[in-house]
Amino acid sequence: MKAKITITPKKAVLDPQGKAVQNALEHMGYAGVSGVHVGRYLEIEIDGEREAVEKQIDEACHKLLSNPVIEEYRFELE
Amino acid sequence: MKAKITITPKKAVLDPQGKAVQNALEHMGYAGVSGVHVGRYLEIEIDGEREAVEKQIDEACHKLLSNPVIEEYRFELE
Amino acid sequence: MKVAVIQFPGSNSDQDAVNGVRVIGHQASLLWHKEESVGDADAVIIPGGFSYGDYLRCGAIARFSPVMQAVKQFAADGGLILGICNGFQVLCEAGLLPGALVRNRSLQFRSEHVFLKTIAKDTPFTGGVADDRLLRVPIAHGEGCYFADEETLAGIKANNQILWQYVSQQGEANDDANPNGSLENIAGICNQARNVAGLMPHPERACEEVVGSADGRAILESMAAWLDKGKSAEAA
Amino acid sequence: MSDPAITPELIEQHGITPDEFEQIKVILGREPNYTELGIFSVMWSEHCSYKNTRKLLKGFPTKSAKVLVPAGEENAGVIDIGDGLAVAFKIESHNHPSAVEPFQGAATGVGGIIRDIFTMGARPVAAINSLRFGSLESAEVRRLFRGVVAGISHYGNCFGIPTIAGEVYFDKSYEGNPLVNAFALGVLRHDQIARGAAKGVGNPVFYVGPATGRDGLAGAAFASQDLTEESADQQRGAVQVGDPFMEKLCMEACLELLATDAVAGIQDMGAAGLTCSTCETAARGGTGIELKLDKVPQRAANMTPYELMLSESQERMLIIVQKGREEEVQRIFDKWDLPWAEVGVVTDTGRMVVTNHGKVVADMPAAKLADDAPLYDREAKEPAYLADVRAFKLEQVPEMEAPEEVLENLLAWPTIASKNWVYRQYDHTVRNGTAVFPGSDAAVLRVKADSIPGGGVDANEQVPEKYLAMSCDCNGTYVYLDPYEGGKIAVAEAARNLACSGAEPLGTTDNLNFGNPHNPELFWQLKEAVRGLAEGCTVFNAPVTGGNVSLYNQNPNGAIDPTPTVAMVGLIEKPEDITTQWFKDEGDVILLLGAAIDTEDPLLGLGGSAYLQTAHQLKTGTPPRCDLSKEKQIHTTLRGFIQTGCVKSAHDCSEGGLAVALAECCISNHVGRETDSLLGAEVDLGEFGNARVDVLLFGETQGRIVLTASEVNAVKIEERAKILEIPVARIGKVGGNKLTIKGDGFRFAWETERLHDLWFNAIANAMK
Ligand SMILES: Nc1ncnc2c1ncn2[C@@H]1O[C@H](COP(=O)(O)OP(=O)(O)O)[C@@H](O)[C@H]1O
Ligand SMILES: [Mg+2]
Repeated sequence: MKAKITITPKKAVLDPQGKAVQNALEHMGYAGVSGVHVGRYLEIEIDGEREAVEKQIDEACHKLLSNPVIEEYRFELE
Repeated sequence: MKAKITITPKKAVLDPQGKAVQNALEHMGYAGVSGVHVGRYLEIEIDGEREAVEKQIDEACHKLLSNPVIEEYRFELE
Repeated sequence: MKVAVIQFPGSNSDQDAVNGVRVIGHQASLLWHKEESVGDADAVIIPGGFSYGDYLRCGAIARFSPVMQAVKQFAADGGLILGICNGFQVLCEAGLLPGALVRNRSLQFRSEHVFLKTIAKDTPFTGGVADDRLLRVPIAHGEGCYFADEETLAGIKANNQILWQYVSQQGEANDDANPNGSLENIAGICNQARNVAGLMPHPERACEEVVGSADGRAILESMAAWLDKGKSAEAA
Repeated sequence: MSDPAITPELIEQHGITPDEFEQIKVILGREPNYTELGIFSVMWSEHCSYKNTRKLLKGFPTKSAKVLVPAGEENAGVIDIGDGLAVAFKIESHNHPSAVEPFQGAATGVGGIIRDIFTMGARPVAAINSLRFGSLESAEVRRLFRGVVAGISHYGNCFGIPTIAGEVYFDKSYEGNPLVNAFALGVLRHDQIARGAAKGVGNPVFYVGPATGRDGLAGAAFASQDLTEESADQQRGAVQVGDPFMEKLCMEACLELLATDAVAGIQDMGAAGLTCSTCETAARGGTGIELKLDKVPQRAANMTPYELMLSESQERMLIIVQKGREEEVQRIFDKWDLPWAEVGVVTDTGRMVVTNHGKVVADMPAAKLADDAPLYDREAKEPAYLADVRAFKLEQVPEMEAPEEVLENLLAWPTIASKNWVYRQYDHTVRNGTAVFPGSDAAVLRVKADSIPGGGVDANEQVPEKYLAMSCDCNGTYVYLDPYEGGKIAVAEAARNLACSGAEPLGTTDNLNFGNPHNPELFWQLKEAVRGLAEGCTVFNAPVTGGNVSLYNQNPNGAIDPTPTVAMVGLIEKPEDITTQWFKDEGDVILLLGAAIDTEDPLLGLGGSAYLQTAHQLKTGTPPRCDLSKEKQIHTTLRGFIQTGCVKSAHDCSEGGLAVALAECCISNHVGRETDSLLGAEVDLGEFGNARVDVLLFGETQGRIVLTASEVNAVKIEERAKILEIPVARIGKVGGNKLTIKGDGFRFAWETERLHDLWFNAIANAMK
């Protein structure tokens, strides 16, 4: 099955990319943009039992795919 | 409202990052991983009419946020 | 001193570290990432570069290589470990140092010489740096912005773990002197036990006047001196 | 999937003329199939075959006592630097890919040239780059500029090669067709030179590196046609993506491998990937190769033979292994976790036979394919515009209104302004060998034990220290206004930059960036420029060791300014001879070496000058002339002064003339972040009488060098110069925080602080 993982910077962490995108958007004349956050997105093709996979992905997210010091993650399985 | 955008490398395009993550996962003993793709995820807080925003975000994705030459994007509004 | 310099796939300042140690008259050799022991090394340097391509996050994948398990043990046993640039990122990812290194505020890679002020002098890495002498050394990184949450940062300061700050030529830790947006202009820190340190700048690339500066020696020489003291203490 | 039928349309799409198709049928003794047609189309593209330029290139000097591997023989030339050491260097263009996708286009350009260097058995230790863009006022140009620089930065920094020099020009003619020329240099011992020949019938052929995808299909052919929306669109389908990490592993593994004698031949898969590498190695070896496509690692599902042969997936190498040594080779690849596969075998048939699952999909004579590409004498006709250029009388140029502003505007003109915004993004200290960083006339690199493959392991290994200087130069405006003189000047300036840093030229590599060769006027530019280049390289004893041709550089609005980029490498034997351009100490004497203005034609220096372009919006006039023998004498003399320890700083006059050169001497000493050490100067040009002030200050007369020395040494220099009958003038003293220039009836003063801000931040501000 396919795991779709999104990893976003914690609110406390300064997110220069988000700022840059926000400025660029305003520059291009997009009104009403109040906040932008830039993170990472991963798709992992993996097979196995749903529970097992769920456990594995969660562990992988915690250990490797995200850095708990600066990031949060969430994922869904399809 | 909030636009959630995921940008991923086109399938035809080499994704060295995905490959590297896949190897790492295998080395760490995660079995059954058959493919990994790494992309970017953006959250944009923006207000306005749904249609208008939809148009704006789509345009922004095309012009600024993604690189249409090597990436594809999709987004949803909440 | 005998230094083991870790060689990951993608390390590119590994040989520079070996040379730096040799220039100050000590021994150094490369240690392959698939090794499972640091051998008889007195100290370990985790060098600059792009370990495993720095894919995902800088240092994220290197942390899982076999040699890093040995390095963790070495650290637990009180061994001296210095992480330079990518090495600093690896140590943070591995949890051997607090905090994390994120994208430069400019969103651009920065390659230039900076001035470093040494803050904590009571460490194996800074003991030999003369009082208020600024070190002029190069940086070369895209993700060197030091971050830690408030609590962690408070702890780091309380324990006097900040080793180096980016400062102006006049010694002020101001915004202009900060090349990457690091909190408190932090260029390098150590752990609580003070045997593990990391910094983004490259002292090993500043060990000979012919390459523009020899200020980096002070850091490597501090390590050597500290180890010698330890040895003579044992002997006595 | 069945192959399309070979129709005239299909043949034309492949850029093959009816005549060439006839020739193909003769070579094959039959009609080519689809795959073979594709193979011919890339092998006979300009990029791979030089069919329009090879005859011209023959005019280049390619030999000297120091040349170990001459141009054309291998992937890059090799030059002796003494004590059994040598350097391999070359420049290559990635113009069209960078126009399509600036970041990846530039990145893969760097990757490609680095592969050429380690394929020779050398360890790549330095990179430089030569860039051209339209005006920074255009948002699209800024996007390209930002992307290209980021791409070079990404690839070079990650690979771990210091990028230590380069050049950037901004001119409308490059709008839509930027130039990205990447240069790499490697060091090796004479006995380490590797060859790209498929030797030894029965030897297995190995494929190393990532799997093959549909990337950059037929990129070589793409590079050999005008850049149009359609041609660009085709490419967008499958842009090549670089993986510097993979390349680093590939390089380390190949160098380790070459240290064993298990390798019979090695070749990178650059332009035209598998096709080019297999038939070139077979041609060089006078052998044949049998290639099994089903053994080739594949990234995409059901790729056709056509796609596999033409793919330009990056970071791949072809290695011919001594039979029986396979295991050794495999052990090294596995150590570096590199994908590899045994894909073929060397044969004695002289043919390149490609099979897929046992079925022959291509069978053609390798040598003919590689070497018998058609060669053309293109028609050359002097361009009409040159009449107007010559008709333009420099007397027409009105005198300056506000000279102070002229200098300020010149220093802030992106083409002249500091390029720190660019090179601060390039790691120029990695490998710890850079002695002079970007920002002086030439970069200087130290050769040491770890510069050599296998070196640096043993602490006691002794390698005599040497220093290499390098610079790349080309003023496209001069070449446009006078291709022959412009060509000579490009070489002269590169040599001058080396001389100013204390170096003696070793050799040259050039990148010929021109327009469509089927246009007689554009071909004339090419022909004349090459003539100038050739003369220059001969005079400075800097033979051409290789290079690259990039034609069809035009956008719908016409061709680019002809741009024959010249990269020159020189040697400095002693570290104490390394010289930089900025002023050193208060009180030093400032000397001008060379004639202040063109004695025969005092106004000549204004033609094509930056001054004319910025102050008068004119891009015309006969450019300065270049007297090569005088130039050479000046360079030799300057090196003499440097080697006798008389010179504290040396800087040549180029764009912007004497005033800009002097200003740069005052403001270009960058100590560190936000830290520059500025030194003013008091300059008196009184002795040049009543020459026109704009000519004196901003004219670009060639062969002039600003140097400084202590009072004592200044006298020595003056005496020696007189004996050698070289014009030398004492024009001032270093000191203060102002640059003041006075002369017969004029006196101007500028705060060095202000000049520095304008010059240092101009590009950063434009990119905000
Ligand atoms: N402008 C030039 N001047 C001199 N030699 C050149 C020039 N352009 C190409 N050559 C030589 O022709 C040969 C083929 O060039 P090229 O196809 O660029 O090599 P590669 O296949 O490694 O890219 C090389 O030896 C190259 O040095
Ligand atoms: Mg110059």
